[in-house]
Amino acid sequence: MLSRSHRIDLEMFEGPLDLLLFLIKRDELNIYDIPIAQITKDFLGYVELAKELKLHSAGDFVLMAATLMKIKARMLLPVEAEGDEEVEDPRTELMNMLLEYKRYKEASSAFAEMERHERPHYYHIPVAFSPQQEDQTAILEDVKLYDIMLTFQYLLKNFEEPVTHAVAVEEVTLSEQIGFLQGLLQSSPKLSFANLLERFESRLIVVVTFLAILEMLRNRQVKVKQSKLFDDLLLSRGSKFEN
Amino acid sequence: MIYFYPEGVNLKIDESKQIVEALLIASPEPLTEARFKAAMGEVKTKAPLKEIIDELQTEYESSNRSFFIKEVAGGFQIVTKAEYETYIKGLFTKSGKLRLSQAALETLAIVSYRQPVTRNDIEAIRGVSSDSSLRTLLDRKLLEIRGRDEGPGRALLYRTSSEFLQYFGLNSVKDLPKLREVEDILSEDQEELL
Amino acid sequence: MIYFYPEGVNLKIDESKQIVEALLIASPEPLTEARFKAAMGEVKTKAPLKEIIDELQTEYESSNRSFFIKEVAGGFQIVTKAEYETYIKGLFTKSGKLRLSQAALETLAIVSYRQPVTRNDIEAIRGVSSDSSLRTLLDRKLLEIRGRDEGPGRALLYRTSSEFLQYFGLNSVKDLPKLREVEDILSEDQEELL
Repeated sequence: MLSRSHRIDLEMFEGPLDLLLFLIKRDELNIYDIPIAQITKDFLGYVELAKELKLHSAGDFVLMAATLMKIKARMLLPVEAEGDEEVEDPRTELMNMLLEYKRYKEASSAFAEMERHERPHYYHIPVAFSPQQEDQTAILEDVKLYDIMLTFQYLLKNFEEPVTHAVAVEEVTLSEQIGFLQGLLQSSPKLSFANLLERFESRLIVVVTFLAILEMLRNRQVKVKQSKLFDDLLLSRGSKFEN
Repeated sequence: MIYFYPEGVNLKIDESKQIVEALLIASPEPLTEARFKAAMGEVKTKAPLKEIIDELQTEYESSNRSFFIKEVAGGFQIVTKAEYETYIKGLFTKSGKLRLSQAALETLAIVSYRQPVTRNDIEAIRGVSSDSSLRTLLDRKLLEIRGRDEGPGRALLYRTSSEFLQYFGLNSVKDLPKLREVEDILSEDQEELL
Repeated sequence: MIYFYPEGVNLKIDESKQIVEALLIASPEPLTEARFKAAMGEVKTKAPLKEIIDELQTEYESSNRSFFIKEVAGGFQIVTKAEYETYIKGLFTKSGKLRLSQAALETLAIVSYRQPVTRNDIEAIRGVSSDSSLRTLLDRKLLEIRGRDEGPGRALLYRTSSEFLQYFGLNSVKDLPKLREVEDILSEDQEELL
């Protein structure tokens, strides 16, 4: 488990990429050659924390954890060298994401610097800049499409029947996914996590499945085994597995 | 002209004069004496506010500035001299920038999302008469009248103009942000994945 | 210093200088050269706008005004000098000049270099949901919605506004600090490792 100081850290990170960049820097890792197993292990600890802290971005951390697991699993597969074709390192995409994010993170500190520089200056805004106001109500400075949206939304809320909110269709729930995993474990005693993830197209299902596993781990419905470096997660029935 | 003050006093007056000026320039509303005092906090002015203002006033006059400090009911504010009004009006009428009252904005929002609509439709949602906002929006060419309602009254139908689309960089009315998208951005407690 | 101009010319320059100053004082946003011209209409300036502005600038400096003319967002606007911040702050409530969060700054950085972008583009780079920073930035008018993506989803497109330029004191997006190339970051990383 992670210490208290880690807790404080986590809220400072802007998301999973930010956290990964931190881990890479802290452990002086080579971004060209990220030791996926090691970083995944560290990362998972933070994911647990993100959930505990009910961080807004917990879902994004879970998704990244799933991505790391996928990379890890793919690195295990024997490389089938077909002719002269270069086989891409499964980590390349992650590396590119990290570098791309880093560019903008760096730029954002330049923005913070510009902000700091401009803060003390106040623009002159004339007290009554419009010669004759058309009526007594305030004149909006500069109308944007966003203002029109906001206004319409406001009007609907106030002058009409309450709008029925279009709730996003729930594709799958946590308990459904727990049931699904239980079903799979009934029929086969061992499940590969990487294979499991390959089945799912939707980001939401991946996330929910991952959470289901964590939930089942906590209730000891599953056991998760990992034989050290570069290993896939293997799920099997836990001591409290319900038939 | 050069005045000889005991050094300390001179500095103080000068400093507070500049602060008073900065406050006047930065404030979007007239400043009362109380608000000057509150903002200046520690700075003790050696002269009463009115004197400082007068001094600024004299400087503006002698250096031929086109603005002065006006005392209004609520306090002091910087305003332009009357002779420049014609140009300033030109700034607002010829600017191409959109400036609408809340009433006009509401009317525009309803027409954008519900077009074509009649005046009655608009007033039913807003709950108040919308004649003058409709007129403003027609004047500014943001709205146009297109045909009549099928209903018994054969009321005029309003819709947004092509200038409206152009101003907001839209290809067609269909490109307006959908209400669902608005809710996405606006929902405070976004649906958590957990 | 006194310059000797033929009388007519001198008057003309002086007059247009005063008009330019009045327009600056009356405008709630940066004034572009085009807007100056439109507002001034018939008045022919004998000197280019930039020269007139420079002349005003010199006058403000020599008479120790607490403001100056800033070239920003493609235009000119009057701003207070930095040293009066402490006092001016007192005029505004806390919400007046809230600093942007790291999340908002990252989102802004992505939009400003990549614009126009969709919300998905932003989230793909940040790796984290960016709803609430988008909302903050729209509320503060630093971003605006501009049309829709051509792609199948027809997602809303975001871009930076002229308030964005003002906020960061930029004249145009071209003045943004250059985004570092991935290769530079990589080679620096490798050096650090050695």
